[in-house]
Amino acid sequence: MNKIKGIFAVLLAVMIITAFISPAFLTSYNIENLLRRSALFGILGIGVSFVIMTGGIDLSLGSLVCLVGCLTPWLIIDVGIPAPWVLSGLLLLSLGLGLLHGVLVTKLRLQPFLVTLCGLFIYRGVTRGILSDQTVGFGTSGTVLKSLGNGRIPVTDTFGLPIPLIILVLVALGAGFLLRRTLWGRHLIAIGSNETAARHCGIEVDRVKMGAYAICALLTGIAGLLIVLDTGTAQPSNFGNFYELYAIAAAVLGGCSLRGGEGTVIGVLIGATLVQVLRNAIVLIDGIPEASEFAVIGAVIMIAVITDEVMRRRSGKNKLA
Amino acid sequence: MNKIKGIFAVLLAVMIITAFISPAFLTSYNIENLLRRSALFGILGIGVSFVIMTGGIDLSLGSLVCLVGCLTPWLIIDVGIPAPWVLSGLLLLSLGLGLLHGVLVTKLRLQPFLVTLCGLFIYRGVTRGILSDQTVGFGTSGTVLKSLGNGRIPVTDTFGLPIPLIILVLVALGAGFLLRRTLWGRHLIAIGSNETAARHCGIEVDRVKMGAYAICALLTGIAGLLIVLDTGTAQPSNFGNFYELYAIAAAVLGGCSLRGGEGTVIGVLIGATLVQVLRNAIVLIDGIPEASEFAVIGAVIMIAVITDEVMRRRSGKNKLA
Amino acid sequence: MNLRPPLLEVSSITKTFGGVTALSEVSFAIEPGEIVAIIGENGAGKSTLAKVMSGVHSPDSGFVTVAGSRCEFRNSAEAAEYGISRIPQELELCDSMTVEENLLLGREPLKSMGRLDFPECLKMTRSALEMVDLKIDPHQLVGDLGHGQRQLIAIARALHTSARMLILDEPTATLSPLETQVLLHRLIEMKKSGSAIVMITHRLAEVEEIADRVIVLRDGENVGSLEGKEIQRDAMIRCMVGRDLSPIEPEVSEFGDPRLIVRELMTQDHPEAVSLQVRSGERVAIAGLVGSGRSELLEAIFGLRPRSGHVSVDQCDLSRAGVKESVRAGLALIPEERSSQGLALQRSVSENASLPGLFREAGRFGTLDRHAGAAVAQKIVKELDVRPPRTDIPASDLSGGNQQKIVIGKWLDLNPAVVLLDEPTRGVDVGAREEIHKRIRDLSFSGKSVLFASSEMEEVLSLSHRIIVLSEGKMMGTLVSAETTEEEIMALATGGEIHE
Amino acid sequence: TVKTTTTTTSSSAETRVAFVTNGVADFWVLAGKGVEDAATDLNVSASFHMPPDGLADQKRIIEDLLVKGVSGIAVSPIDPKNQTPFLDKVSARTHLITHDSDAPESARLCFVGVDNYEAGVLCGELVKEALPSGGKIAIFVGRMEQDNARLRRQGLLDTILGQERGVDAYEDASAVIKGNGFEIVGTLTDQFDMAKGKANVEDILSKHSDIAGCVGLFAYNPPLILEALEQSGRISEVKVIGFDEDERTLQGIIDGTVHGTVVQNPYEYGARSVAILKALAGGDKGVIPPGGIVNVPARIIRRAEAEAFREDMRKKLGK
Ligand SMILES: Nc1ncnc2c1ncn2[C@@H]1O[C@H](COP(=O)(O)OP(=O)(O)OP(=O)(O)O)[C@@H](O)[C@H]1O
Ligand SMILES: Nc1ncnc2c1ncn2[C@@H]1O[C@H](COP(=O)(O)OP(=O)(O)OP(=O)(O)O)[C@@H](O)[C@H]1O
Ligand SMILES: [Mg+2]
Ligand SMILES: [Mg+2]
Repeated sequence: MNKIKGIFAVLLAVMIITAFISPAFLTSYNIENLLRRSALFGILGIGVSFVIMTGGIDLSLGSLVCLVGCLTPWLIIDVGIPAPWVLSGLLLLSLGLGLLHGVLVTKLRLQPFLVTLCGLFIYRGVTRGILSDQTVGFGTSGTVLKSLGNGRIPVTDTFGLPIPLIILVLVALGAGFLLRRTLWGRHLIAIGSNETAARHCGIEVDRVKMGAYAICALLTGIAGLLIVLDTGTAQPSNFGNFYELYAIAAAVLGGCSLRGGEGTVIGVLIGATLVQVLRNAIVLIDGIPEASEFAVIGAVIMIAVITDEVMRRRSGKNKLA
Repeated sequence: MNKIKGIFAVLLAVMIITAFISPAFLTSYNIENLLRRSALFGILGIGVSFVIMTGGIDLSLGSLVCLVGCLTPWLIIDVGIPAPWVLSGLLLLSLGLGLLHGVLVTKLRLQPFLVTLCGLFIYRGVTRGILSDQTVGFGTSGTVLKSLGNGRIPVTDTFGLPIPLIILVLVALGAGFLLRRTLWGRHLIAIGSNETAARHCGIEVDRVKMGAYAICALLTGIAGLLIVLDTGTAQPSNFGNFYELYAIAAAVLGGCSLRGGEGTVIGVLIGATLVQVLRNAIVLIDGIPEASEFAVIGAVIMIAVITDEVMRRRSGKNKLA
Repeated sequence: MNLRPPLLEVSSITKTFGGVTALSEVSFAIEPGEIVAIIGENGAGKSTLAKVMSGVHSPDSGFVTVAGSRCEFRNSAEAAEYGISRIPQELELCDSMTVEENLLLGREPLKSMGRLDFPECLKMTRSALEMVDLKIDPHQLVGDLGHGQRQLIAIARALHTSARMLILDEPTATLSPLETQVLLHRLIEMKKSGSAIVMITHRLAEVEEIADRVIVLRDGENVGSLEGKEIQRDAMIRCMVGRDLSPIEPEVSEFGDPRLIVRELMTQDHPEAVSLQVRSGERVAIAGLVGSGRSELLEAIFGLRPRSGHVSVDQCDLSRAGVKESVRAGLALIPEERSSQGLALQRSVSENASLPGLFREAGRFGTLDRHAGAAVAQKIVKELDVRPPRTDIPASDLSGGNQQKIVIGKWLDLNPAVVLLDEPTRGVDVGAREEIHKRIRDLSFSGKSVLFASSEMEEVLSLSHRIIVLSEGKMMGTLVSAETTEEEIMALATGGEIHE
Repeated sequence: TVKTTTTTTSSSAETRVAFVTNGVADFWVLAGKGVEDAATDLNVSASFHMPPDGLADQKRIIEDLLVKGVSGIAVSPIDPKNQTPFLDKVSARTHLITHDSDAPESARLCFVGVDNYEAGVLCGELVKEALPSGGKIAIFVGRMEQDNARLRRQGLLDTILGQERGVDAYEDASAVIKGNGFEIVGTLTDQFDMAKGKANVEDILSKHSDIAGCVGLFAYNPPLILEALEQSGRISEVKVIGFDEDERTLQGIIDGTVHGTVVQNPYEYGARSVAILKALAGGDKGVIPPGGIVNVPARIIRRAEAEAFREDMRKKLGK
């Protein structure tokens, strides 16, 4: 918990400042949008944090979002396979690819960075190849299905809970439970902390790691689905570009160390929200040139990280060696 | 050396196959092009491998290429500052930014991934902000200067050595010397191998690390310059996008472990060349759909990595724990 | 007495970590040509004192004086400039680098412009290796060496710096008598040439052999010092523990059926087949020199290394099993290197202690209680007298010996049928050592089988019924403990070399 | 310097309109200039947005604009067919018009711009003019899935191959297409990576020693083609035909190294969109022509028109 105070403080600060400058920020429509976007990236962040906690990394995430996101409308609309088959098929495919990453990392002992970098290239390349670089989308059909991505459960006249948020809550609760309250989760953290020691304790390191990669890919697949159901259309060459960086940034902002063994689900959610609130604020506040959007995001993340570090040092729990 | 046999074998295989299928591959014009491109990415790869060897990472590299690449023509053509000033100024700026990364990583003890991720956002954002997203270029002027990027030293009638290749050779020799023949290089590797041990042996860990980040940024700046002198134009929103991944891929293919403490310059060069030869081969060989380019690159890298691992296991020097 | 100030003097040093006082008002001085041993129970503050003297920690109060001038070291590099060099308790080596690079790290010979002088490097490496009698290729990677050889490299590095002041923190914990003798011999030579040496150890025999003076720490305080004739085992123990140790009760040994059976076991590095059995109630020791393959054998039995041959525990065939199956079949291995193999140092004591046994608390679908493992950890900490008795602090905050107790405790708590131990009392103080020995005996009394590797001859002889001697991975013979001597074991252990 | 990104020329705070592009490009910078000038002239507050990361980004920005409260939005849909439901939602909340690329099925009020297919046809005419006896040509483009790329290419292909496949056709980008004396040896994409874009040209030059023409469909492609050709010394052998008004392209036309270019009129897109949106906000539906298309034609720039065109453009950009 201590680890994410700084980020949380910065998130609050950004929200208060934006609300102060732009009255539109706190309208229910905007909050709904923000919740939906944060939910989508939150799912990605939680996924990748499983892998990061084992001391690995998953760079293939953006391309997997592309693969799932582009194939969904293509298979349903252009090829004409019934939606339930497509959805379950693609989620299974994601799971399978995640397992494959896991096998390559554990059995062949390849570096996770390399394995998933190849994934980054391959999944995007395959998607572009299959679709010959054409844009795909739902056109005007598939509204029932699409409500998974952009639907809402009305709460008041103007405000409704976006369905992705509900999915995120389920995912987050599941992830939290898995990490803190199961043998598997404890083993995962043990592996990230000291893999050799974990192996000496009879933990099936390879199995647990494969599980982490599989969960990451599955959640990525789910997020890819929801994102394309939300946007309604996808372009193979840039759908999901850089999402791995946003997801990893969310995870790391939320207290995951890339050396493994650390991280909390709630932290990842705060990290994901911070990035989305920032992007929203940049559009809402007049006078921030949009071209500098990235600069603002980068600078605020930097500030958040430094605040965090300073707070932690203050609290004196910081050690030297 | 043992570490890169597999990659080298795959590089040779790809070259032989391409030469066999496409007679254009071995024409002097094509070889010249390949050498020039490999040189540019080789410089980036060598740069980032310094940081990787300390156990860090630099994600800001593509954005720094963008910053330097876009500001060069802008300052020279649009603002009208004399070229020597611009070049030296921008290289100094790169060096400074590298030092800044180093300071944040060592003195504030922030995670390198986060620091340079912020760099990735900030440098691109700043470039886009300064140039208001407009393309910049040399137009038809600056030919003398541009020969640094696309010039050649004629050797035979049809073949000439590209100037970037000569710069690369100098950089590679310098890097090799620094890493293998000097105190500083040994200390760098020791830090990547076991930072605590290095610290307790009296090595000035912070200084050496800062040096590594500075060298990385400086070489990135040089590469950025050469690339824009070669292409002649640059667009802030996508110049250098993903170059960090290509550079890191080259370094890791070339035997750098992301845990630090390992790596050779020659390996990085082979890694960088492999990626460029592949991209060339995809265009030259008929029947590979261009849309699948990434898929082919990813797959060949994967094959290379696996070959490497298998070769190493065969040689029996592989450990379990 | 002359008026020259002592070489190094620490004056009323106090050092606390959070709430724990590691050192309180410790003072002592050391002269050139003197060997001072620092002894004390686990957690007494010995390593902390060594770290303060060498600039790793700065004291809360008090100061260090070198040759009369007061120093405030900010890091170990600054201490090194004053000629102070330390061998840490936990090895600090660069695994991806070669022996040569490790030996010279931080003091590489240079030509102009920061260039390395390679011929000189090689020369220095050779002479450093010679100091510890280690025959090894200077270009071998350190990560490929066994633990004992790595320890020797750390020692060689420190010895070769020809420091004015050498601090050794438990250098001999994993060395067999032969290597220990070489080391002690070197230390005496250095002393003669005017260096000051501080040696921290739990092996009191060594202290008797070389120390000119003994400083005893208890709970961070300097509780006494012994000199000359006073340096005797019993006196030291009394001073350290504050009481005499109770004598070991005599035992009746009756062995049952074999519980651990190993036949024709072969591994990658040592393709010599090993066969052995350990019966119910029996304790078997594995003895050998550094690098003789003891750890490798234990790891192979446990399923950590690829192997061929047959292993079974209580008729349960484990020949193809991995670690998990071994653990479930009742096998446990207490590893040699606690910082890398035994513990996740940044995790809490509780998480570490409960890890191997956590599966017992899991529900049907692997679910755990919020407090899962906490009770186990509490029990281990209490039973083994871990100090401080807290389970919420990171394992890295414990002293070396207390960490070792956690490693042992977490396995014994599983109540395994066959226990494999690799250097079980490494870095553990005499009191705790007796406690651990007692537990190992109790295990065998209750019908368990024990197989342990140790470099300490005393332990090998007193704790085992039988001794298997290894040399270069080959079984040289089996001795009955009651009828053999240290000399006989060493003769077998070096057998390979003598006949060469 | 020109401030093109979020141009807020505020005076009467009532009317706020927004202009959203389909990506980041110079082309749009000119449009932004038009937006800015029109906003000043008409006394409205207009903001200008270039979403850098494609579809999802465009959607996000439009949503945020709705939150902010604008009385009208002009957007260039990236994927008109599939974005139709979304555009319908937007037009339910504000006055929505499209520019540059149309979404005719949607509830948008009107479209400002030229058909990219028509522009492709013009480009095809330039190619036929430059290479009357046909030959091998290669096409270079940033991305193929953008509608403007597809339409331009299709218009070009239909014209030079003498076929009539029309606006809905899509011909495989990796295939070699022959006909009418021409051979299209490939359509190479670079994903906006300049180095890759130049490498593409170089690789085509090594592969085909007899290449007769290079066509660059996106603004930055002709300069990269020129760069590679000059370096290889084959600048005089290969005809270059371009799109848009990059400085280097115009200079090439003047120097004779580029045969000609097809320019649209982004400045007008911006200016007219703002004018229409203002009128709509004031309740004046009369600005919408019957058929709903406000035509801003593309035109061909050859050597004769190049100088004058460049002057005009510089003036608009305030250079
Ligand atoms: N980094 C640290 N943070 C917190 N507490 C520490 C730290 N290092 C040591 N301690 C505490 O200080 C006390 C002294 O530890 P020290 O390592 O000096 O003991 P030691 O005498 O070397 O014991 P051993 O024989 O077990 O090695 C112990 O109680 C230990 O828990
Ligand atoms: N991970 C490893 N990779 C390669 N070789 C190893 C490895 N571990 C040990 N060895 C080699 O195996 C031999 C036996 O080492 P082992 O650690 O089993 O010896 P040991 O008898 O336990 O001695 P000590 O622990 O004191 O070094 C040594 O020669 C060592 O070099
Ligand atoms: Mg100690
Ligand atoms: Mg051993």
